[in-house]
Amino acid sequence: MISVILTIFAPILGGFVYGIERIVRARMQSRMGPPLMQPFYDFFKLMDKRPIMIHSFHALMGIMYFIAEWFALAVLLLGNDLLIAVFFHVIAVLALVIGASSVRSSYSVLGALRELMHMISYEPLMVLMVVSFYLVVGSFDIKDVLHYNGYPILDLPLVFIAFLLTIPMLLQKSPFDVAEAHQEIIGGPEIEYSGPFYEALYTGKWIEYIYVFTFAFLFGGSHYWLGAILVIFAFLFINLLDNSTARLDFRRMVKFAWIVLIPMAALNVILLALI
Amino acid sequence: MINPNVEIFETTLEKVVEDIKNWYDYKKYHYVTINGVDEGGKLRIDWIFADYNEKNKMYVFRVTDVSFDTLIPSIANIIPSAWMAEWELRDMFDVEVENTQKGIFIKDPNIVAPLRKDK
Amino acid sequence: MESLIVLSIIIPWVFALTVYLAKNDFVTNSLSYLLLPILAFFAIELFFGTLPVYIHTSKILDILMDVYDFGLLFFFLYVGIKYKNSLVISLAILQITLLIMALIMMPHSDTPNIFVDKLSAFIYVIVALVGVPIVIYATKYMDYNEKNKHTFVAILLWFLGVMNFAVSVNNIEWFFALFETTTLASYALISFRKDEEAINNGILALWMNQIGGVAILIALILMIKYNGYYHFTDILNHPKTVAIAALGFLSLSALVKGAQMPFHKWLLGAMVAPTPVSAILHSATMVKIAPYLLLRIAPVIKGTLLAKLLIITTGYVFVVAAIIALTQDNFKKILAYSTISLLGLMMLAAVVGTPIALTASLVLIVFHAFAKGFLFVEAGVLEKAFHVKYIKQMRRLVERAPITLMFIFFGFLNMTFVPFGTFIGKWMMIEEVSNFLHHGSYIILILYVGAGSAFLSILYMKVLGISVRKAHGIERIKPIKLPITFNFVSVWYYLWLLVITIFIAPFIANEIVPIANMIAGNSANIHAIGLSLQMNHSILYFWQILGALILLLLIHALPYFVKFKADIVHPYNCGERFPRYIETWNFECLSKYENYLIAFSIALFIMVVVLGGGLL
Amino acid sequence: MVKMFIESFKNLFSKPETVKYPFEPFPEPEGFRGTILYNEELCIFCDKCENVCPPGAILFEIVDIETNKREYNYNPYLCIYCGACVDVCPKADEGCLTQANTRTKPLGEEVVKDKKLGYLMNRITNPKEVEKAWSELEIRAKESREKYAEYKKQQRMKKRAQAQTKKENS
Amino acid sequence: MGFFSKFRKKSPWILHYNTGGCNGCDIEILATLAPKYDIERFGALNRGNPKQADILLVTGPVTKNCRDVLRRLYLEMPEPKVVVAMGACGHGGGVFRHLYNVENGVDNIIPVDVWIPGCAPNPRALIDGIVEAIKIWEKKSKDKEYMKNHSKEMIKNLGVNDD
Amino acid sequence: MGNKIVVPFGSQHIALPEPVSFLFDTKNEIITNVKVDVGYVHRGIEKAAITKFEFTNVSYLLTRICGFCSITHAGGYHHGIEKLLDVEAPKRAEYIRLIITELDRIHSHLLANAHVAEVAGYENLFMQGVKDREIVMDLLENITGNRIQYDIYTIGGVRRDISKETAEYIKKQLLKLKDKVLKVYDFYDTDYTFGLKTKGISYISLDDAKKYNVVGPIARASGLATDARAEFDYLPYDEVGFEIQTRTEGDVWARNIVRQMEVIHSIDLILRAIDNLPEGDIKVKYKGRPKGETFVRVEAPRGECFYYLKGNGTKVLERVRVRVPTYSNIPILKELFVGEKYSDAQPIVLSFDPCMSCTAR
Ligand code: SF4
Ligand code: SF4
Ligand code: SF4
Ligand code: SF4
Ligand code: SF4
Ligand code: SF4
Ligand code: SF4
Ligand code: SF4
Repeated sequence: MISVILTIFAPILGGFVYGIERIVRARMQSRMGPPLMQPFYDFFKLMDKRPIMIHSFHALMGIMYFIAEWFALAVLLLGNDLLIAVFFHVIAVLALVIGASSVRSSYSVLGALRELMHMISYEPLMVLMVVSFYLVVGSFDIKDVLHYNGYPILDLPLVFIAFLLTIPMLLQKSPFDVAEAHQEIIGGPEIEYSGPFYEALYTGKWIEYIYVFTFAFLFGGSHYWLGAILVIFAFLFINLLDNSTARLDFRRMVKFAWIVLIPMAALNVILLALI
Repeated sequence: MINPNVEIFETTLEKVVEDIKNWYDYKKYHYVTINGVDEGGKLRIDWIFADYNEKNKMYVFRVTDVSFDTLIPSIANIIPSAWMAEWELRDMFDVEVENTQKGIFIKDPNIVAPLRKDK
Repeated sequence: MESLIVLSIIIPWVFALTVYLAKNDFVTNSLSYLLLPILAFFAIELFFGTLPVYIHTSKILDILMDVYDFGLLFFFLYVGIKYKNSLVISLAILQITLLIMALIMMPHSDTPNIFVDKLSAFIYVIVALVGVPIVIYATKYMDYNEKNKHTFVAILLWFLGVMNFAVSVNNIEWFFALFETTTLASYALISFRKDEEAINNGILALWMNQIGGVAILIALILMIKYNGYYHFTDILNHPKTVAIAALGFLSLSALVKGAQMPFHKWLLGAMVAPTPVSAILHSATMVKIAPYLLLRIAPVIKGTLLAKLLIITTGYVFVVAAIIALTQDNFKKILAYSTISLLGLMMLAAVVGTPIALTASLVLIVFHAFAKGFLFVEAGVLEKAFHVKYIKQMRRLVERAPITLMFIFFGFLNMTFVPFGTFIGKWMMIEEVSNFLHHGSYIILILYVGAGSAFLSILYMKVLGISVRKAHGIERIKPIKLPITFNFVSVWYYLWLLVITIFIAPFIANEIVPIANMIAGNSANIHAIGLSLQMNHSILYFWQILGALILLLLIHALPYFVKFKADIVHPYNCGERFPRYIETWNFECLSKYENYLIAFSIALFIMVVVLGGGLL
Repeated sequence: MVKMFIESFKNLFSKPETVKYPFEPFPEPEGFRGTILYNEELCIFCDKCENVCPPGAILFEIVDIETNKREYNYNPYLCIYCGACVDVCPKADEGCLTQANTRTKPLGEEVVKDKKLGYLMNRITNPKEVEKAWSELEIRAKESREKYAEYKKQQRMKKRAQAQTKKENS
Repeated sequence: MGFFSKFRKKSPWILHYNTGGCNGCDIEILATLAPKYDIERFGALNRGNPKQADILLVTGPVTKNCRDVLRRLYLEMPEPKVVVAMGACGHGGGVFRHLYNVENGVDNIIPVDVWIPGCAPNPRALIDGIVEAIKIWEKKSKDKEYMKNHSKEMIKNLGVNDD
Repeated sequence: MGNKIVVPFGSQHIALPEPVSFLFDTKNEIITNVKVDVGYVHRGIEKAAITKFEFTNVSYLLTRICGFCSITHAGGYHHGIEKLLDVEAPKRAEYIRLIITELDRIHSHLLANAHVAEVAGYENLFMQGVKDREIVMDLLENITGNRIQYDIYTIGGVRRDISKETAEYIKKQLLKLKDKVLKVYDFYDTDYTFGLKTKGISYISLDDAKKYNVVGPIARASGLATDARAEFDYLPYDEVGFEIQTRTEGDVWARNIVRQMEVIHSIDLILRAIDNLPEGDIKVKYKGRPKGETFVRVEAPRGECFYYLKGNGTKVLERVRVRVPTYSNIPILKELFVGEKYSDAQPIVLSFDPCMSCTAR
């Protein structure tokens, strides 16, 4: 029941998360920052903009991204297999990438290509993470994970750290905000969207917050307080990281993911499996 | 009050590149810019240099009485950064300079040689 | 039943002969169309019929087979001499020697030589449903400035028969003969255009495949020497005693035939031939022999050191081929590399050998066959109707060839995305392998699958990205009319893929799983609950399948129908009117490592040979 | 990275540096170079301010040629607030031309009216017309000046003629 | 639409373009992003992308070389939008009035809604200007005084066939 | 082969507050070729300075060549015109000029550095950098009445004096600023990710710097000790003990560090200048019209700024020539991109802190 509600209201919740994030970020930069409801103000404003577009294909892909993102979240929360949810996320990426590539704008295309580099960095790690959950819990079922009596975080500390460092890739945060890279490619895949179509992308990102933090929550097992702490910790950590790093090149990102994160997670899994 | 110590080498358009080439040592001198002055129907061109080591010291290679339809030689192969000033010279005075094109600053075809007094 | 089997093999040959002799467009076209229902009927009849079927053949056939073998090998020798290729010559001589040795050593056996079980019937079905449309397609394809259409179609038809035959034999010596026949066929097809490049690539295919032949012969000799039997059924019936080394060499031949690195070059070489060749080599036939062979012997090699070696090798190929594909810019080459990659995955799954893994392998075979056939057909359409060969020429394809692009899009979706079969295969693999993680080193398998599928996804997205780029709304698109044949074949594949995907749960649970169960000897825990697919305790709900399917259908097809009412503006270009020149990345730096990657694969291969052979 | 990490964390819990303007007033500092204010009564119409003004944001239009009545016009949106006019005004000390230390409001929905801003600003109601009106005024002012010069010349001629005739008469 | 318009004033996104001013104004825009004046308090973001911007913040007198770029950016912005000309330059060209390569102010190229006086206007002035712009923006969206046939206009005005 | 993507950067781009356009040909995001257009800001100031404006108020125009270093242009012009008119500004005026000039340099450098951080994707470093800069801006606004266009120079002196209290206030604020700047300096110096993004990028060797006549912090970051403050006598820098700050790395990072070092040095200079602020007038009267020609070099935040003035005894000058630092840095900037990644192009451009407004005038 909770998961149904969570799924339905994910955009709203995500909006709040994003709103909090903007305030937190501003505070970290010694600024006052926008009001909490700012994402929703943006949302309503975009709603009321006169739509313009490059072509329908492109505009449609923006909307598909939103739907796919939401659907991926639904699969995560309502389905029973974490692994499938990971793969459903790829559909959202597909819509984003295809949409971004469909316009003749070098920024958009570069953004799309960089988005692919993101995917190559986080996708194997997500699979590994899910598998490590399986090792601990003995099931791919999200409900089983949530009813697991132990503390997955204690079994999977390295996986958690690796995941923590993957979040910036998923959520486009510094140091791995290469696909969005505002100062380079001005938002990358989202650059050519406007008005209601941009809105779809903007909101899709909020859902992605929920999607990602759900995984962080799972590390708490059946101890929901622990899950909540982990989520808050992850949230603060990635924001601090966001504010204390420069954007790295996508090559560095891929290398980092493959040389540091994946072996780290794999090591954890191997240790876990052997013991 | 400032007190620039300017050494002026008068030369001619044919000889100027040769002169600069013989004199210029990029380790010692510092190319500043090329400057054109419209002296009533005739152009005066200064190639201006400064010294890294000596205070207030400047050097000027000066060619006077250049008519607006002569080709002005380029020093860009001696001083690679000189092309900007040469291109600008062309835009501003509408004179021909070796290896340059119009349009670095002035793209509107209606504006011609703003720094010439006769136009 | 027996007659069905014989007919399935003979009819394509008869048709081939007719086509070759008649050299008449009408005959060629109608026969190829006619073959589709016939073979499909036979295959499906067989598949649902009572299996397995054993056919005892007369001694004469055995002798004929031997004669044929020698004829074939001498033909290879002849080819080697003709083109002055010492490799071909020496390999042919080696094969002849080994064959003679084998024949001398060969004891008598009462085991029937022809043996058709569900696995064979399964390949029959694929040959019929995927292979025959390619022949149909070829009849039209060859009309576009190509020579010797009828000969070509005849070879293709003959080849289908060979393929059916190859998966029905039980005798490994026969299998060798058919294996080499497919080698011959690939040589003939690849060098079909008879220009220098074609011949070079044909020769390449020849000698590489000959290595596979040598491996089979060695396996045969070993098996005769140590076990005294040389039939697949015998191997399966004596799983404990069989010489692992023999199986090792059999697997090696599978690696060669499956174009696993370092033997991938021959499959790439197939590109120079007319596109139906690639289609048929990659999708329906030839390369499928490789996973077929491994599936045959899967129960015996399961869990051995050999299996682990093969897992490492094939998994490596799965990832590396996908990486190398990223650096390619020839569309067919990209498809070829992705075939190599996915073949790696199929074999990997086959080698793991649990019922679920076998199911995964079979699912991958089906979907790969359909999707790759589809993609190559479209690649040929692109080449012939739109003159597109390189992905950089695919720029703005959506404006010129929207429908073809839609098909390509769908093909690509099938190759990696949820809920299509390829995804299901990977999913099953990961979940299954997770059970073995207690053996530690299997973690590499998870990484292989995770990484490989990510690389493949970005490969497809990259290619799609460049072809969907366009400047206008769809309303300005004027599609070029395509021949009916092309459309028929495309729609054929499209619908099959669509239908199977919607009913994927019952399809897998009711059709594929029994095969896997049959091979493995115990049953896979896969069920269909309504249209949802349950595996162990995980469920892929129908709403998920349907949702993903709808999403993807919308993504790839809807853009042609949706037209938003909104103002059109130009893309942002910093406010300037700079020329737009946008292609894509070619991951150049990766190609620097290509040689290292391949070198490593050679090392792995040698490891398989040495360790696998060392198990004697 | 680590230092910034800690710094960010500290910042999170310390007071932001942001001022609350416009919700709280933020007066311009002493000596801020703001709007130029004009007092017609004190002006001696020496035109120095007009001549020195770099963008030409002060214009005197001669509305009555005969009496040489001049109207001071000032465009605060064109003004660059350099203060040169005040520096040059002979009557600045008395307050004829002063530079306030307040800013002019942005020109958006309405035009700010203030007698001290000169005539033009008080005549215009539609903010969108300011720029056009100013351009027209520029031309008018120039013309009026020419006319005035012409008028003066004629006057002089007349005077000279009168003097001539007077001389002749006498 | 009334419901949505209410929130409009809380989320003005800015596109900034310098059309050849002296940078002074641009520095002040950066200063407004800085912690002391933090324009994000109003929900304003510097988007750098005309398609997602609501306020076009133009500085400088519009040189002839920048003219077409400015026009293109304006047309790429979706309605409703407002244009703010910042600094003396933006109004009649400021100190650069009547120079030969200058178009004498933004209003000669695209319709301006708010002019911010000053050279350079300080961040407070800029904030005032933005607040003013938001008011006009709201009014505009209520009046629906959009340009009809946006795309046709665009082609016409720019003669765009930019391939 | 088929992998070229042409990426425009400018003239409108979020990382570029000024119109300048670069057109990069990239392969896999590696730049293979670049086209630069620097002419967007051309307004025709040199022409206006010799037609529309008299020599008394032309400086209001010239300072608006650039908002960053309005004071430099005022300096370049006034030192020259004073030479032509043969007036000497009083010592106190010279010191006040120096103080404002250095304050201006501080704000410019802080912003330039912060901007590099911003385009490197390091938003917080940008914020920390510009946060402190507000202190200087407030000082400038207090002293001169405007944050950007100080208009403090006048022929023969300065227009406003610095009172005792203001001097004290400046001192207090600068001491406060120094601590903060040192902290930010530390970030630039030691931050790991920032180093990844800037170290070794767009390396200029000392030899190249000399060959291309690079000026300013860019040259000093390559170890070329050139600084008009030391090479030309225009303000009493010797008296306050000026020293050239150099680094030898020659990359984006070194340029930032040089600027940060100069900021600290400038703070010291101002503190010393305030301590030694001579008493006396701030302005002298002048007579006559400018006649003759003169050459002036002054140090703008971005490097040496050159002025050539020629008067002919009338109210309007005959030639005003401005050669600004960016103008002489563009040629090498153009050469630096090839082989770098597109994602580093923004830090490279902004590490030059290019001012098109003065380059094109
Ligand atoms: S070197 Fe880097 S950019 Fe070039 S192909 Fe390789 S990964 Fe891509
Ligand atoms: S300064 Fe004297 S002469 Fe000049 S306008 Fe004023 S009153 Fe007349
Ligand atoms: S302050 Fe300057 S610009 Fe403004 S009116 Fe006075 S002289 Fe003109
Ligand atoms: S300078 Fe002063 S007195 Fe003279 S006209 Fe201007 S305001 Fe009047
Ligand atoms: S208004 Fe002034 S400060 Fe602003 S750009 Fe123009 S000249 Fe510069
Ligand atoms: S320039 Fe515009 S209208 Fe012309 S073909 Fe390209 S997108 Fe179409
Ligand atoms: S001068 Fe430098 S810091 Fe200023 S806006 Fe231009 S590029 Fe940015
Ligand atoms: S480079 Fe030019 S415009 Fe920029 S600050 Fe220096 S002098 Fe001013």
